[in-house]
Amino acid sequence: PAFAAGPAEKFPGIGRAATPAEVKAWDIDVRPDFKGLPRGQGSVRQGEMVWEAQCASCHGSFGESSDIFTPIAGGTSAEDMRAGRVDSLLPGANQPQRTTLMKVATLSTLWDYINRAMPWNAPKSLSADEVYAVTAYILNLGNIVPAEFTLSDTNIREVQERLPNRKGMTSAHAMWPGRELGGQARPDVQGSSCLRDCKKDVTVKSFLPDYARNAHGQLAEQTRLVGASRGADTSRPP
Amino acid sequence: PAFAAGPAEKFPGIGRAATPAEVKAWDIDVRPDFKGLPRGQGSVRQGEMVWEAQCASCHGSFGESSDIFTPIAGGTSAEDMRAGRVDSLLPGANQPQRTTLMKVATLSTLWDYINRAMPWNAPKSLSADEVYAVTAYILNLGNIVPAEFTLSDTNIREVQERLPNRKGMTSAHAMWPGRELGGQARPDVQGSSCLRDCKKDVTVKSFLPDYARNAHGQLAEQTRLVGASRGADTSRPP
Amino acid sequence: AGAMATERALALAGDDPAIMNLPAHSKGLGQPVAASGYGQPSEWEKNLQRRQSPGLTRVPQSSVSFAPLQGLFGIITPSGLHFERHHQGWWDIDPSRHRLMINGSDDSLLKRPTVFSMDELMRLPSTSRMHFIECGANTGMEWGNVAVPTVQYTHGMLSCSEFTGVPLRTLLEMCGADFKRAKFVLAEGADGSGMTRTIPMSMVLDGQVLVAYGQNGEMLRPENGYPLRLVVPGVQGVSWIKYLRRIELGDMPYATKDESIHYVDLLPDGTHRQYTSIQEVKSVITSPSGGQVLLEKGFHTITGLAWSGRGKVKRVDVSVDGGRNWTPARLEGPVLSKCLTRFNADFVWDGKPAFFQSRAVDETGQIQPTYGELRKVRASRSIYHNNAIQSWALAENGEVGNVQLS
Amino acid sequence: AGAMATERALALAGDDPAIMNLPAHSKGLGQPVAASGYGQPSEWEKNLQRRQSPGLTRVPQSSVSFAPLQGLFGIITPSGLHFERHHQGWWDIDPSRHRLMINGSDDSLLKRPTVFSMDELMRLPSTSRMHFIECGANTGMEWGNVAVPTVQYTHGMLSCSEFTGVPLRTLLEMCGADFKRAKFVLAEGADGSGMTRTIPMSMVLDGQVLVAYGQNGEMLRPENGYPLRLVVPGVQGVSWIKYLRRIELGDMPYATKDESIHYVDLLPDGTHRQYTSIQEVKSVITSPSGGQVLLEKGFHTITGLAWSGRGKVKRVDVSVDGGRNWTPARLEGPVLSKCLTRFNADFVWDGKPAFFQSRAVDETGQIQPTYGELRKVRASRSIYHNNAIQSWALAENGEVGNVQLS
Ligand code: HEC
Ligand code: HEC
Ligand SMILES: [Ca+2]
Ligand SMILES: [Ca+2]
Ligand SMILES: [Ca+2]
Ligand SMILES: [Ca+2]
Ligand SMILES: [Ca+2]
Ligand SMILES: [Ca+2]
Ligand SMILES: [Co+2]
Ligand SMILES: [Co+2]
Repeated sequence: PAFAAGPAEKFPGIGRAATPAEVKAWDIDVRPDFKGLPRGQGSVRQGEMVWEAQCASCHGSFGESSDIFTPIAGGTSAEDMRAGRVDSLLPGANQPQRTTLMKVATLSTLWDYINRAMPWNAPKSLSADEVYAVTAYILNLGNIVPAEFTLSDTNIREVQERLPNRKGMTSAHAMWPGRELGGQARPDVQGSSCLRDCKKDVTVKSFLPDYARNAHGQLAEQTRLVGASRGADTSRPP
Repeated sequence: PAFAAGPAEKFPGIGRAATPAEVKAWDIDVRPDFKGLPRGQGSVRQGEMVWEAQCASCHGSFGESSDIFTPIAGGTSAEDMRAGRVDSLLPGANQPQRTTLMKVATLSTLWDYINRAMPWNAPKSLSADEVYAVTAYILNLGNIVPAEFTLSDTNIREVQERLPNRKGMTSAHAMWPGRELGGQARPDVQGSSCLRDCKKDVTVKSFLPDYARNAHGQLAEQTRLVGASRGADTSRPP
Repeated sequence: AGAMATERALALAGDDPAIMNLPAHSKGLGQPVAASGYGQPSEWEKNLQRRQSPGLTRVPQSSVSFAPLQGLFGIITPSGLHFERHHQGWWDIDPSRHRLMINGSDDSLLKRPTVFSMDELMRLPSTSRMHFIECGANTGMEWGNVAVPTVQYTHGMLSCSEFTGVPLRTLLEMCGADFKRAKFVLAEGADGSGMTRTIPMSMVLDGQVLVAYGQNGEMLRPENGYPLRLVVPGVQGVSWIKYLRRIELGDMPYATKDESIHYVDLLPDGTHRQYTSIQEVKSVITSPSGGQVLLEKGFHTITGLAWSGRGKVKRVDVSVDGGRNWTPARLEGPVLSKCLTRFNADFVWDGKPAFFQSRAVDETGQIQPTYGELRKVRASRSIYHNNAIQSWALAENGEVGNVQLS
Repeated sequence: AGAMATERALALAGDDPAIMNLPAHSKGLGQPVAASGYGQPSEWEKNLQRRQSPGLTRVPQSSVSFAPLQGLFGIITPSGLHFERHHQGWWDIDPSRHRLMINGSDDSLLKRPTVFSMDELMRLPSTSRMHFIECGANTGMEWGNVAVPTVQYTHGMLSCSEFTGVPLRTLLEMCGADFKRAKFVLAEGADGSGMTRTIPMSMVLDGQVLVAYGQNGEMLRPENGYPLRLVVPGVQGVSWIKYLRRIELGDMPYATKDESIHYVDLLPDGTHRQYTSIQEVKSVITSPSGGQVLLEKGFHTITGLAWSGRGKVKRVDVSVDGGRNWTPARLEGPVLSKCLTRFNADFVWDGKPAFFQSRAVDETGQIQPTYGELRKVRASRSIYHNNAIQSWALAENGEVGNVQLS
């Protein structure tokens, strides 16, 4: 019945039934429960070939490049894989950058994203098998699957259970509009409505260092030529 | 005291006293009671010279041109001058265009406007005497003053009393916001709030004739390329 | 239902190539941020331009360009499409050299003649308000007969913006104005025409009149008076003096050229109404409208604009049968005073001819008149202030035309 | 008073040449109407551009350009200065080939998967509403320390427009959605990134979410998703899917890349908050602000913007002494839900150092926090949703700088 009926009679002439082929062409999303995942498979080795040919130029051979974006691999440990929480996300962990594998909690996210958006300059050009393969390669870069591993629609749920940060997400907050996610009704942060004598001391804790004065260019050229003020001449000290 | 005090202390630092010379330079308006009119004079003959040199190219030698704007002179009679009302403004008078002299009720208006805005391509370039002169010339074109007349700040009030349409204006309406002009509180036109069976017959009284279909260009190129409709192809009949 | 069946048949006839063949933009890398530091509309929108009405005026520096209302949404007019009316051409004035002078027609009316720079004006307490501006001559070509084909030319001397500026009252208070005796204000522009108009003191006193520099979040556009113009809500556009250089307080009206020889309304008895300022309650359906061709039968939205120089729009009725029956339209919020109000109504086209009309009512109870009601009082030679109900005729072939009905 | 005395002295020293020598525009003929069919800002306004923050991003097609809030008025953002955030570049899409598909994640959730053309969408009942859009990462550079000099870079991922479009609910009803079971909506873009985000069904059901084609009276700009984008009022900009091609109904959230790897907020305990959508109550003083230099002592207007993703702004307090004392500012109407609100306050500068701060309160009672209050709960590594009170320091030489206070 899904494709049989026309649009509601309330608005005659508007909209038409999507054909099954059309829905198939555009409905490419893969959900956390892997609904939408096409059949297929790809090995780490095959993935390495895709990676070197189509990804490494931007992301580096080991997913380590930060020229284009934050690194993809790094910052996770075997211990994290067991616990499902990434320790290097804790304060003071001294981890320079938050890599993709440190954050990602759902493997569907990686598969779906590579499939729809990568390579960045030629998105939607990979076959399903290539996406399996290159995803396997990335997982291997993070020591999540071994070098001889072949990722497929049949074993992907098992790999999900090895993701280092799979338990790292929470929806226990008030910033989702609606109750669909449980969450919390009360926002976690609240300001003060004090109007008089609200504090004693006022200290400047942070300000723009002098060497950064001109880091955003000549500010005199970034504001209007009339009005109460002019842009500061940042080519000279204050 | 007018130039002595500074701006109100409510907004310190904002505004400064205008100097007498500055006010003189900009306060050029002339009111219906001729306040603001500078001393001076000019004859019809002098005016003719100014007119031929600086005005006639646009308005025609006799103020008759409609290439640039509606004609300046024409459509008034000696009878109008006596009564102060222009008959050719009445319905059915068969007057092709409403000239300036048919409409103008205050001589200050003419003087002020020529002084501030004419010649169109070199406004504010005439001397006061030239403005008197060319105003006199225009009045002579309308047979309001004789050919030997010299208009000046001392006789301008008398000429005002000869303007053909000097009694032709009314403020007895509700379209001035406020009561400064007397006027009327109640608007003169009111629509109907009828919702059902408001009329019997519907006849098209006026429509765009076919020959005018393309008079505003190709309408297909004047509306958006998507939406509920397209622009009509006016290069072809409907 | 017939149209729908056709649609479905078409759909079943094959898969849509626009879906099956992924477009280039789904498979490539697009343009960078800040490709334009100041962005432009889509290339596909080029048809929507402000345009002149051929033959209406004789010289383009004293002329009008009309806003393409047929393609606009909501109530804000994009500043690039704001209608234009110049009397002696427009300028792009150096704001650092622009001054505003305030003086009295004599010393007793104003204690302190004052000069303000833009720097200073922009420091004063300001207000931001949305208002329509309509030329007094809007729809003027249609007083007698149908004359132009589209809503751009019938009603396009109409725009609406958020204006930011200083209440003129604040400035006059600073200068020590005698509000008891000074009942009129003269506003004067710095352009060649030195445009001057008499402004009602009552509207200055109640804080409505603004000395504005801001329009839709940025400075006024040059065509709209950069860097300073007067905003006189509800009053015809010619009073909104552009390139504002001077304000004078006076005890009588000034009878300037554009309130004595023009912008005066000729009545059947041969007198001219002078100082007709308020733009009365009015509305127009912008789509479907003249010069458009409906693509299909079926459901359509009738959309349009309503406004009143006297305050808020209270109701808009829509008729599709030539004025026999009327149905209230939906008003889109916010409904603001002396501001455009967008209205929408449903229409299912069965393929037969129809007429589209709208009729606005304002909060003071004024109802927009038919041409018959309007002409009964003012005949048809007024040029200005034509606020009659506009009618569009839909033909069987889908084409919509401009008509006037009995 | 000192400054004034100087001013007056200057004035008395001579007549202003800008007044005494009539400018060219007072003595000549200007440009014709329709010189530009689509007009541009004044040449004198060229300094106000959207700009990138050097070093913030690595490639300009996945980057941000910031709106120049320091120079804007009122609440409407000129579309040419609307901030940009692209993940895979922007496109100018042929609207006649653009399609919107609505489907279900399985057949039971939606009876009739449907395809709409732009022609069809624009026929449906539409609504026009003003809303702010703020990137979740706005002010993100300042979580830890002062990092950038001006309000353009601290808060410029913020804009506000009048949007016109069809309530998504209308479309879902047409397709026979099962609103009991389908609790989530996936929205997907047609660009290379195929941007996808999970949208709360509660906001769809109450009519807030729009499938929009209009922005500030014209079509969306290409950089903002021409010809179709989702409008999700109060929710961070990344959810306002541009180049919208598909809506899917589902019974669970989708954990897309930009709601799992990015736009997640790192808490002190090492967990990430996911699906943080609402932009909390926030405000900023746009002038005087960082990088500006006040020209004179004396009266100044403090002006700024306030907004809340939870509803209307109720109050804005302003402090000039570093947060010891606060005074309510004037709010400019209309105050609309999930829309920018302009506030203004008076300030007389005596030449001494001062601090400018603003604090917004929304209609749900949420109060904008200080950095101290915010960091106490969320520390400083969240990247997104920094709604702390912004402080600007005014020095004796008139220069204003970006600071964070104790
Ligand atoms: C031309 C440069 C380029 C190439 C080639 C490229 N990428 Fe990317 N990649 C990017 C950029 C830029 C981003 C960030 C996009 C954004 O801002 O959303 C990205 C993001 C990603 C991410 C998400 C990282 C995160 O933490 O958000 C993954 C995973 C990824 N790329 C994998 C791949 C794979 C697999 C390939 C090859 C099949 C590939 N990339 C090829 C530039 C590239
Ligand atoms: C280059 C063309 C040109 C020249 C030269 C010129 N004018 Fe004009 N004049 C115009 C135009 C155009 C208008 C209409 C201006 C407007 O739209 O406000 C006009 C308007 C007028 C009007 C008002 C007519 C009305 O009914 O509104 C008067 C009076 C006038 N001109 C007198 C003069 C005089 C006197 C001179 C010479 C000293 C002069 N003009 C030179 C083009 C010209
Ligand atoms: Ca259809
Ligand atoms: Ca761990
Ligand atoms: Ca000053
Ligand atoms: Ca007579
Ligand atoms: Ca005067
Ligand atoms: Ca799906
Ligand atoms: Co006009
Ligand atoms: Co973003």
